[in-house]
Amino acid sequence: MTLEELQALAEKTRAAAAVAGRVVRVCQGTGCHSAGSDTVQQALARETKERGMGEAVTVMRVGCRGLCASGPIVSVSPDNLLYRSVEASDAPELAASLGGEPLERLRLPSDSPFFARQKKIALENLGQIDPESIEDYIAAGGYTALLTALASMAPAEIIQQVSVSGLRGRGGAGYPSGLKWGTVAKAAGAEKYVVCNGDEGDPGAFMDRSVMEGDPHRVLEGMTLAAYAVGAKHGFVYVRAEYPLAVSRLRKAIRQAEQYGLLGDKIGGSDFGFKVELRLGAGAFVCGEETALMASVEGQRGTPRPRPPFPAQAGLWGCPTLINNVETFANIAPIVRRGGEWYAAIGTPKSKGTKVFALSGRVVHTGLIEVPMGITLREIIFEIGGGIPDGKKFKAVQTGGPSGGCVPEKFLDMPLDYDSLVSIGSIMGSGGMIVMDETSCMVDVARYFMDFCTGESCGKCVPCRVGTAQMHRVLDDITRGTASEGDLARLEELCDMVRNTSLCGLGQSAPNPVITTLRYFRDEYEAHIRDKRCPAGRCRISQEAAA
Amino acid sequence: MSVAQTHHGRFLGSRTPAPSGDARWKLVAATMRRHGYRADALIEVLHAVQGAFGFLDDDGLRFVAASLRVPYSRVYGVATFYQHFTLRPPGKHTCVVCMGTTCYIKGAQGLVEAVQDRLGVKPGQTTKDGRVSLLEARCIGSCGLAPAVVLDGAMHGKIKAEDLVGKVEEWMKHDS
Amino acid sequence: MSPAAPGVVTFVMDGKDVSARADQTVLAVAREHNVAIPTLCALEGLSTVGACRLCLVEIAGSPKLQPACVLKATEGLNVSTRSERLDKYRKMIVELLLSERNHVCSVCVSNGHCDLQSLAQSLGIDHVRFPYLYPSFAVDASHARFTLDHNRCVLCTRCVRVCDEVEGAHTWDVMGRGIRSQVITGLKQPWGESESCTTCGKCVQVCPTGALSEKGKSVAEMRKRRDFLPYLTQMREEHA
Amino acid sequence: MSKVRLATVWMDGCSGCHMSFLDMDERILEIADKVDLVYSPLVDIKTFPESVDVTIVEGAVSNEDDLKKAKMIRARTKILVALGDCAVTSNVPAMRNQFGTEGVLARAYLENAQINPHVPNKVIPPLLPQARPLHEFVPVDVFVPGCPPSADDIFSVVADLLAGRTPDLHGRGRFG
Repeated sequence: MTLEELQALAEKTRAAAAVAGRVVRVCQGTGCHSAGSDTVQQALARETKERGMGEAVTVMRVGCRGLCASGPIVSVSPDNLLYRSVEASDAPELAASLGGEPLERLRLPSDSPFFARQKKIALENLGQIDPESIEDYIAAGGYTALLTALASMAPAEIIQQVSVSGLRGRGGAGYPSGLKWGTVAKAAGAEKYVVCNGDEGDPGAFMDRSVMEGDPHRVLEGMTLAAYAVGAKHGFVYVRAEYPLAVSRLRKAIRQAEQYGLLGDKIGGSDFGFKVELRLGAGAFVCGEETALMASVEGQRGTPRPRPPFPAQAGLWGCPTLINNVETFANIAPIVRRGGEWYAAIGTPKSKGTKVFALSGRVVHTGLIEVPMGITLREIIFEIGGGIPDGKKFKAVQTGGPSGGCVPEKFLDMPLDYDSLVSIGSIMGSGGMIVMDETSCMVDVARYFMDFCTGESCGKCVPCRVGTAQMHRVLDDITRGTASEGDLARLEELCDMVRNTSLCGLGQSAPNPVITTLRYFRDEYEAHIRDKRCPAGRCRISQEAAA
Repeated sequence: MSVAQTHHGRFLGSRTPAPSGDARWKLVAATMRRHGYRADALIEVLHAVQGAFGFLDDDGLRFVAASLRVPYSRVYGVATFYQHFTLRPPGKHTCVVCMGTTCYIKGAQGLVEAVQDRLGVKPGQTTKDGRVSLLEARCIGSCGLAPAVVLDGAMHGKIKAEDLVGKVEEWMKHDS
Repeated sequence: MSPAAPGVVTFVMDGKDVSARADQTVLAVAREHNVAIPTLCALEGLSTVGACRLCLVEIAGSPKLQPACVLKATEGLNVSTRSERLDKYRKMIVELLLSERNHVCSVCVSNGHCDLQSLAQSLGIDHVRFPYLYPSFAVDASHARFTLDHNRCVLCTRCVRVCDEVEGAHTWDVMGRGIRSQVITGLKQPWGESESCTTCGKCVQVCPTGALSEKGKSVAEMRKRRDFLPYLTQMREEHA
Repeated sequence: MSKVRLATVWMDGCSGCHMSFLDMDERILEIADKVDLVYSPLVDIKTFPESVDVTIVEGAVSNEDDLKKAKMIRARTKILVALGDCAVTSNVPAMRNQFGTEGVLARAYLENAQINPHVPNKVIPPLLPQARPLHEFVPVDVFVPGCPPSADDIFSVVADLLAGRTPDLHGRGRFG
């Protein structure tokens, strides 16, 4: 398919959509889907058909709208109406209301801060297009960046745009993407690979899942642009097996793109070819680490290896390999289409653009949000998130998953970016953001994460394998009230050692939840140890210890 | 598929006989064929075996090892590295409790304990009659609906312990 | 000063200028200069994995410690192989290993000839500050000539590598992960029933502890012979 | 100058460390001159005295009696020395730890008993769930590893302590 053909198809699809004046979009993200949104969609389709609205109303499936806790979410355009918690039994009433008075009973104000405060780039198509329709994606401007670039941009120009955009890796560490792409492009080697890391293993994170499910072509387009930029002919999308919907949507998207000549040989009539294969993870958090991920793609135990050499020099099968995560790739097409300068104008000086967060825990509106870098935690939690439910008091927000930390109230007004979070002992991570109130015990939270890291340690290096087990043991003792003062000193010593000597990022960051809770909530530790008491009333202090 | 041809000279195809006449082995063989019997497809093929049979047994591991020409110990090492793979047959019904952070702070531990008390099995175990397996998941990514469980493949969000136990009891009661 | 010859680099190790071939690791250079860096997983003749973390060294200007067994000698590098911090970490690593399994030195075939035991001694470890984990592990005595005692294994994977890289049998691998990892033969079969084992005994000889031993050896009688390894790899390179 | 009040205690060990102590030949006279042996399995004193300068403990903490003794000794002693691998690492006594007390007692008193198989419940103190080193229960000041530590090492440590020096076995003492 050439650029002209692409534009013609986009026109045609848009024209067809315009005929149907009213579009009812039913969210089919995993959250809404589990709340029965597929039956809601069927019911709405049936109702509108029976009412003879067939031509004038289109009922369609869309990706995640973000407000997962209020699903199933249904939107109606052009009326700009949003409905929440829609059930199949609501379909007749809802269908009857189309074109007339909105159904107030289920209505969600679309100017609520949850939507108004967001800025969507990576998520711009989510909730708008049918994720299983490549035509929908094309009508929304999809693949224009790719075919335009293939026709008129040199690979170096794409890397230039990505560099100018200031985009940093959205997987966690925030390495400048342009720099990484440049290294792979410069690396010698006939064979190069592009890998998309969709192994979203952080508990409390579902950003990448929503993107893969809701806009799979966006990921593929980003990867293809990357492949063209760095000179790769093959790519892999590494997806968690726990995301069956993402897997099937990606599989379908790859097939569609191949049919349209947007993947495969001679893309867009150019000499450039790129093939993408799916690889399923099998439940190993460490595979989010890039060298472990590569081992897994090669069909081996997902154990990391020392870097250097970095994947950009020697990655898959020893070839230069570009690894970025899903959200990073989702930002590429807009950057190429609208220019790096446009993207760089959003965010903070050192962290440009937007970031997708999975907001959950003790917060009124849980769900998926995309906000400009530099926004404060207070704005996210109290404006977008609607604050803490049940009249409870905010205690901490956990960012960065098991590699991150617990951020206390005093930092709520700090502008959020990669560096500010690191400065207070946490990390941006992939974007999980879990809000905790006074009912959470911070020692118990630290113990929880250490339990996670102990179970997910690959076992290759000694500090992580045994150090996490020993740290977990101390934390377990503290939560049971059987620890002594000396244990706290030993815990801190272990944190320092595991952080500085572990082979990979998992071990190096495993102490973070402990270090931050010790720094900001030390009194809670001391209460468990000295007074044999859990201030949050969460831990089961052993009778013996209490006595 | 041609991706790794250049890196793996072995493009031999396989004549290893399937462990039995069970038609499901054909699905497994098809996956191996699609990947050109490449050793790097090991995890994909193990997914196919588990997808077809529900777990990985020694016969299956030997078949995969021989077909892909991967040493037994490596196949076993890979199969036991990843949490998704299981070497034991699962129960007729499965109850997966998400232990992601959000579910945890919203009481997932209580869900596990409630089911554990009712069934008398620990996470990762199956009841003696083979009826129900209790499992924990790291995070199923449905944090908006925490605490969440997956019962026989279907997600249930914001679930209470007594409701969960009720559902599990139905499995124990009926011969379904 | 004349420029360095091609392929030769000069760098600073513990404050002294040393020269090395550009393909050498810092560990290899250190050994040439009789600088003792503790190691456990590294063994000349096998691939490096950088797993035990005992050979970590400091690099001037970098906060990250790097394993000397992997770190390549480069021009201008400035490494310290000893420091208070490194000593402390090395001690902790060995203590963690001692706490991980059931290393009862007094009744071990390798007592007196064990890398782990002598590491503890040279690092001045007189007790282990971390609680012993006392896991439950079996002994596999099914092989006609050798014994595998998981209680004494440190998961250095020397056996796995020598069997794969030198013998070519790949009888060994690691199963599970994290603290539950363990070395296995075949499909976790008894060693004696493994189809691929050639009974060459290389794994036994490279094992740093008493985890792998020859049958018939009593306490303190198991001395490992490792001279064959550099020789074998050298011969292979010459005939490659 | 008043003599140093020295005690030695034997818990779950084989007495080998005491034997090694006695094995220092004529040097023991040098020590004997400087100490009052106020409690020891080597002498006939039944109660552990109130204030002791140095107590040397052989053996792991294995039963409730050991534990009580360890705490009492610590309270009454200025410098506590863990002598030998059993006290320092728990050594051979810990080899029972992976089998559980019930299994161990059954093996010893039931399975291997020739006559009147029964687990004794009088006189013999109950076993702790695991045999563990002394320092996991009470703070220890000096560690002398070895099974047994050599007479030279023991002499050097005791001589240092008597002279008011901090003993240093760095590079000499070793497990096993």
